[in-house]
Amino acid sequence: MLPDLLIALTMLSNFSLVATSRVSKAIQFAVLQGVLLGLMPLAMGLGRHFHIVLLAVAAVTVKGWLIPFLFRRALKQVHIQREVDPYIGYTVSLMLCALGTGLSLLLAHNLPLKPGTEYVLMVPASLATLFTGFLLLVSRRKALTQVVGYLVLENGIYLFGLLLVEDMPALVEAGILLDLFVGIFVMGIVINHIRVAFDSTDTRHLAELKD
Amino acid sequence: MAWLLILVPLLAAALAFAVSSPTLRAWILPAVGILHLGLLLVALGGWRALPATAWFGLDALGGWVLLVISVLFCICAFYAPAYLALRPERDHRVLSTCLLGFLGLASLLAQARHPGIAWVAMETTTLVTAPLIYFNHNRRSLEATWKYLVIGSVGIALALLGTLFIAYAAHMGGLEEPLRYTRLMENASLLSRPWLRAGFVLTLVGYGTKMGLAPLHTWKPDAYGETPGLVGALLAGGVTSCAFLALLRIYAVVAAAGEGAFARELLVAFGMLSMAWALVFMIRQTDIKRLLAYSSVEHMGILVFGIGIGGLAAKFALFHLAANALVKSVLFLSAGNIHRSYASKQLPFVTGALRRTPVSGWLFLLAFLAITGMPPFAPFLSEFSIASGALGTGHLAGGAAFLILLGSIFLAMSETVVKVVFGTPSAQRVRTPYKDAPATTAPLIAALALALVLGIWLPRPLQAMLDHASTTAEGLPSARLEVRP
Amino acid sequence: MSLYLLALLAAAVSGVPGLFLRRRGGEVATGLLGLAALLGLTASFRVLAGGSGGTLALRTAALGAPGLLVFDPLAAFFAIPVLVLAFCGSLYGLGYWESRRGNTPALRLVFGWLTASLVMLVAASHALTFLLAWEGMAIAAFLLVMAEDREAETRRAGWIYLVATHTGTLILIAAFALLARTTGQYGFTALPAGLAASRGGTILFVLFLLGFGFKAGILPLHFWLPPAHAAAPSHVSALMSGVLLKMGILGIARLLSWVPDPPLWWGGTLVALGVLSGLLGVAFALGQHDLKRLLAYHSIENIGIILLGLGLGTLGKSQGNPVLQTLGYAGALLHVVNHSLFKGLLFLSAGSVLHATGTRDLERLGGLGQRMPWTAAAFLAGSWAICGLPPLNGFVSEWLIYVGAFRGLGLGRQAWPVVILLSLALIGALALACFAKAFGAVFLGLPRTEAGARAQEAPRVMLLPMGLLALACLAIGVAPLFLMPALGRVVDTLGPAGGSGLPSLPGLGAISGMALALGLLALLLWRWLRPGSREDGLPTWDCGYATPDARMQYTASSFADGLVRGLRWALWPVVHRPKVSGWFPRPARYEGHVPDPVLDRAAAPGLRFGVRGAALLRVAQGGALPVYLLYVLLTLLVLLVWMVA
Amino acid sequence: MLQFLLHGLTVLLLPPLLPGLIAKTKARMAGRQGPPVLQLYYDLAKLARKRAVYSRTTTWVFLAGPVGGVAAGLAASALVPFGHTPAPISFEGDVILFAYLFGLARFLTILSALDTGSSFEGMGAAREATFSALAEPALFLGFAALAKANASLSLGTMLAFPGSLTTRFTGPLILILAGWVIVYLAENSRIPVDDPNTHLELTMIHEVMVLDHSGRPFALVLYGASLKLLVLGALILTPALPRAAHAWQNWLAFYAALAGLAVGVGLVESSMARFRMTKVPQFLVAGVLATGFAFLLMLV
Repeated sequence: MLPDLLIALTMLSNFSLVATSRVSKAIQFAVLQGVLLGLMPLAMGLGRHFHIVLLAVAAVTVKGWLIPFLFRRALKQVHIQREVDPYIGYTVSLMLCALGTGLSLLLAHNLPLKPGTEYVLMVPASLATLFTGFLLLVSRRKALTQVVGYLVLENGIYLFGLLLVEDMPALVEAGILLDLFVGIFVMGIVINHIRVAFDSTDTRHLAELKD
Repeated sequence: MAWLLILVPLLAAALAFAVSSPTLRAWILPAVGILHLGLLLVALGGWRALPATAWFGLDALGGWVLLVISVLFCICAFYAPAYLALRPERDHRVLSTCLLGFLGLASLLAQARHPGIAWVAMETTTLVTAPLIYFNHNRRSLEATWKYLVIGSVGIALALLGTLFIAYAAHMGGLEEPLRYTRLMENASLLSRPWLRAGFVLTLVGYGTKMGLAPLHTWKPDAYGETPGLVGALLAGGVTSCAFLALLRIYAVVAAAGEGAFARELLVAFGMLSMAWALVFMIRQTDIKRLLAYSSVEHMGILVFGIGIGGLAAKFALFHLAANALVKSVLFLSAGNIHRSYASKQLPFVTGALRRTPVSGWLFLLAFLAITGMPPFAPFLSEFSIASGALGTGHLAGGAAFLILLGSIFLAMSETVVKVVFGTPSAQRVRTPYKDAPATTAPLIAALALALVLGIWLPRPLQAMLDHASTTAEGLPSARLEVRP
Repeated sequence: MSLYLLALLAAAVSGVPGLFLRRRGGEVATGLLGLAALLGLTASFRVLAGGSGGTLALRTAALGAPGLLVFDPLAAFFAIPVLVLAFCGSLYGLGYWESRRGNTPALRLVFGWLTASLVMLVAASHALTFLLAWEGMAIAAFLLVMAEDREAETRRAGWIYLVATHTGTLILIAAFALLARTTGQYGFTALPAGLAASRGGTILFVLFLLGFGFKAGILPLHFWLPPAHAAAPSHVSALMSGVLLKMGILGIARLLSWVPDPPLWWGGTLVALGVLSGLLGVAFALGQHDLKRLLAYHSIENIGIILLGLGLGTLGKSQGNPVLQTLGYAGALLHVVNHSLFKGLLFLSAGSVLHATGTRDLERLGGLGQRMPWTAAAFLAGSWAICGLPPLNGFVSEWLIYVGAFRGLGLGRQAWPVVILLSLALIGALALACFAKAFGAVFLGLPRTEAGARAQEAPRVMLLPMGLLALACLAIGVAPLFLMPALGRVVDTLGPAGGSGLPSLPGLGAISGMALALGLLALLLWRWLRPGSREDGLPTWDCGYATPDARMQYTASSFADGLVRGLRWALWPVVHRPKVSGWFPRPARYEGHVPDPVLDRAAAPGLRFGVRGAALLRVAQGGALPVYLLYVLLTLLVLLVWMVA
Repeated sequence: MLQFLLHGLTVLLLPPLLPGLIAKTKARMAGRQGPPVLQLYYDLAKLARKRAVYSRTTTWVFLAGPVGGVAAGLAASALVPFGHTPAPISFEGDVILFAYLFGLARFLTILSALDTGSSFEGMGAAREATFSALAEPALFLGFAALAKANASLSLGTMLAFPGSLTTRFTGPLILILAGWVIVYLAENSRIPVDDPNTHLELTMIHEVMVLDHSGRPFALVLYGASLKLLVLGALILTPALPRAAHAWQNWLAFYAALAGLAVGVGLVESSMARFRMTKVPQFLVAGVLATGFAFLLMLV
């Protein structure tokens, strides 16, 4: 019961993510989502596995504490509040997000789960989150928001990973943690470079190279 | 042995980071390159049956790809000291470290017997290559790096999801960890088809992004265009090969599971699309490095096309991996030299290269002719065999389209190349002190010579290896027993 | 075989010493090519005399099968013009190119490579060796065309040539792949009976015809040829026009030799293409005023004649008529050699003209006959032969085709013999007009420019090869009978026929007799004229108008004007005709060009269109990262949906 | 043997008579006395004694014209049968040699005209080249038709009259002869294609090409022209002549026919005027059509 609730909240946070115009809000939602998903394994009653608890803790700390910290710093340095004129407007984004959710339901319908799994919402939710992340990446101009998008995309994968985490922990955990690391640190570094080079993180400056 | 192949470069990377003297650091690269190649040859020499439970080890396919990468690395490494000496203004501590790191991770990828490990290696490869693109530390290179990183990470994330899907397919089939390739191949028939297909689609998109298949290639022209030719060569020949290998591993499983037809359709489609897309951007392309980037897209297309056709074409697609890597390195490095000499990589400033930098000019021209399929260079052999493989197996339309695309691409590419190479250097362009020196041309000549030799004569062991590799890549039953160092 | 291989080697390395020698590199290269010619010709004559050629198996990496070089009569026959022209060209080059310095050693090296790959190509009998030699030849020729790459015109010509030849090669790759699919091997071997008539056979024929057609310059695949021949150094043009094009013919001949039962329409197609290339080739030649372009169009015309012969032979073959087969193939093959001889001669002498006056424009030449008598004689001999006038070699080969066509008339209601007859007759008449124009405009009358008036006769080293070629033309023309046994053997390689019956053609002996009689009569009349005491130094009687000057002479354009106008429905000449009005009209210029129908009216516009289209699609790489990510997303969605559906 | 000797003598001595006959006929038609029939013999004799004058622009090519013209004409004359007396030399495919020998003569004449550098002669040469290009197909179509008619490629048998007038060959034969007469007039540059004794160079074709020749070369030119009248005349007469029993009858028939031809040409010349230059091609095309139609009749 609890997992489904968390999943529902995740979906909700997806919508609020694409709907918000404030970068800081977006970050908060991402963090919220991260924490929710971090608690997911415990909610799934996997608490008995120590390594899974570790994973959960790591996820919560990284997504709930480290990432917000980094983002706050970046925000202060580039002092931007809101995402002005995104490539795709908020209403349209919402519709697209809904569309993506519907699509992920369709897809999940074609991907039969192992008989006996009770988390039927897991796959559609993860796909929906994935698409949401993609949507953010595609529709926003600010490098920061794009990283948020990447983070959400990551959450989607993490969510799917939870399906497998009990049976093949090594694969899932290694993958997910490493991916987190890349997403955050490297991009953080580059964003820093960008800020220094362009003293702004608006990706409009990053469109010189073309044919 | 397996560990040595991985650790030697990594330790060397650490060493390179520690060493303070630039010249000394520059010479670590060739030393390690030779060492690595030697180790690899030794490893390939022995015939030990690889235990099914091994986490690491070279099979024919991995061995072949790693051999290509190692040779390519040697070429670039021997070119590096002279080049880096030409760029005293740039500190190359990070560059050397990352180059060596890449070699180590490539060895890891090539030897990984588990999709997860392969994925991890691929991911880290992305990480270490990003600073290479940023070598020039200017806005343009920063932009290129950013695009490379974001697109690459997204792709790699998709690849992760795909890998997880495959794992879930195995999970549904009742297979449990550890899901080594050997295991997956042997029990391929148990895997759940829907998840397998979905997993393949995701990995195709993911690793395809790293390979640079159109339309996932968009980072390529920027990245290759803004890095030194040295890095460009390594990216075009090395990183793409890694991604290709990772993709092939998954493809082998899919094919073994009996979903080959589905996968091959996708591969052929991607191949065609990549060639066509590359063609569009090669027409009247004024930037030689971007031209080469698109040519790389084209050749990635040729690779997957060949695999998609299968049989003879698949075998020679793997051969083309080597041919392309060698000739591309010549193209990138000679383009780099020309860039050095003209302080530009753009038409109409770069003309008459044969007169200003004769050796590099000739190398550029010959390599261009080679890459577009002039016998007796290796690419001719592979392109001819892929075409005849396609036509011979009844893919008349596919083969015809393949040849037509090759022809049009030649038309587009040759126009720029002829302008660059022939004629007289434009007068108003400032003349840089750069002159062709043995140090900056010998490695290229060696590479081209190697491509020539491969086109005429393929040593027996290599042929055998290629046969095993192609059967492995196609997930054929014979291959599953043939896992060997 | 060993002789042949030695020749190959000698040719391949001929340019190498020149890279290291400071002086005399050219002489060494020529010497080596001479040696190659000596060895190769010995080998060829041995084979043509009935000896066995022998084969060589090279191991090629690919496709298991060994690549083969088979030195059969056909190879031996085609090797002759290759070696002769290569030697003559290189000898000529000593005087022609050395003087210009620049990239001479490289040029020599590539010239040697070209010769070597040609020598290899004639004997190649495996798809890979064939393509290897084929591309080697193509690229070497490209580099040679690019010899004067400082001129933009040359670069354009070279690029067009490169693209054309590569297209042809790709088509050939497809053809060979399909061939291997049907025969199961990449070595050249006879096709199973009945295949030719099948759909697969049709595809093969079309592909091979396209692939070889690009090289041979069959209309409408000829478009690369005029610019390339005009741009290349003359001794290279000689080799290209004389031999390179013939390799396309060699390919077609090989194809015909594999096919036991060509369908009737194959021959018909060949004849049709022959008529097209022959008539349009000479028609476009009439419209040119660049000497070398004119010669290039005549190469197209002669390829047409050769195709007429091949078509005739093939029609004979498919109708089981050995006489037609023999006559047609014999005529075609002999014309291959003849054309390479006299066209080589023409290009060399044209080169001397260019060398002496620095222009190829017929309107600015003239009166060179007095300054350069030997060159004039050489060019005259070449024109004489190319118009197929007795007693030179051009007549013999055309005569064989004529006789074949006349014989064909006996075959009941078939239109093609008379088509061949008519087009040969027309081609002959037009070629005559065209070369009267060319020779007259260049060598006769008064010089039209200062440079022309100061022209010097070419040095001996350039005259010698011309002399050799002219003698060869005369020899074949006067004594064709001696060739026939050899020719018969070559013809038999294109399929069993009465090739051995060739020598028994009564006409050949009579032709020699008539040739001698003609020469004798001419000599007598000449002797009769000479002693008649003559008075020199007077101006030409110009109907009362005193002192004609050079600018009043009938120009090449005006000479050809009547015919060009008559053919404007085919040539579409572009004429700039100024309006002359008023009592004192201001000076006006009249100009007329005949642009190439394919290159200037089809290929170039098509290319421009493609470029514009590509420019529109460029927006796809617009630089915005989100858009790029959108591609990834869309790809993913499309694939997933496709997978589900 | 005797036949061949006679053949040779005819070729050497008879030709100059033909222009004389033509001129005489024209004069008579115009009600004039006209020059003696043997006038051309006198002219040749005189020219052979006269000094030749050469323009300073000319080279040896200038002489190649007359020499080549006569040499080729004589060589060709050995291939053509006179009526039903066979030609001295006859072999399969001699038609082609025959045609190309005249081509050679034309080529050299044109060159020698261009050699003078005079614009008039160039003009004449251009016209010659253009018109003959149109005459050639007519000639060859005729050959093709005849070759098809009696399955032979040698003039001797090809031109032999195919027997009675009632055969299916008669129609084609008439067409061929019609076409060839046009060719004959064009090749010999007679009215209506060209006017040999006009005085306006702008309208000439053949005459203007030899303006600059004098002395012996000119003698050769004149002789060559008359030789052409004879040889081509023999070509178009032979198919029209019935076969007689005895050789001498054949000879007589041939000579008579030849005289008739000359008179006929004279009549044509005095009965009509020269065409405009622009109309000449159409006239020649008519010849091509006639022979082409003849060939088609042969096919069906």
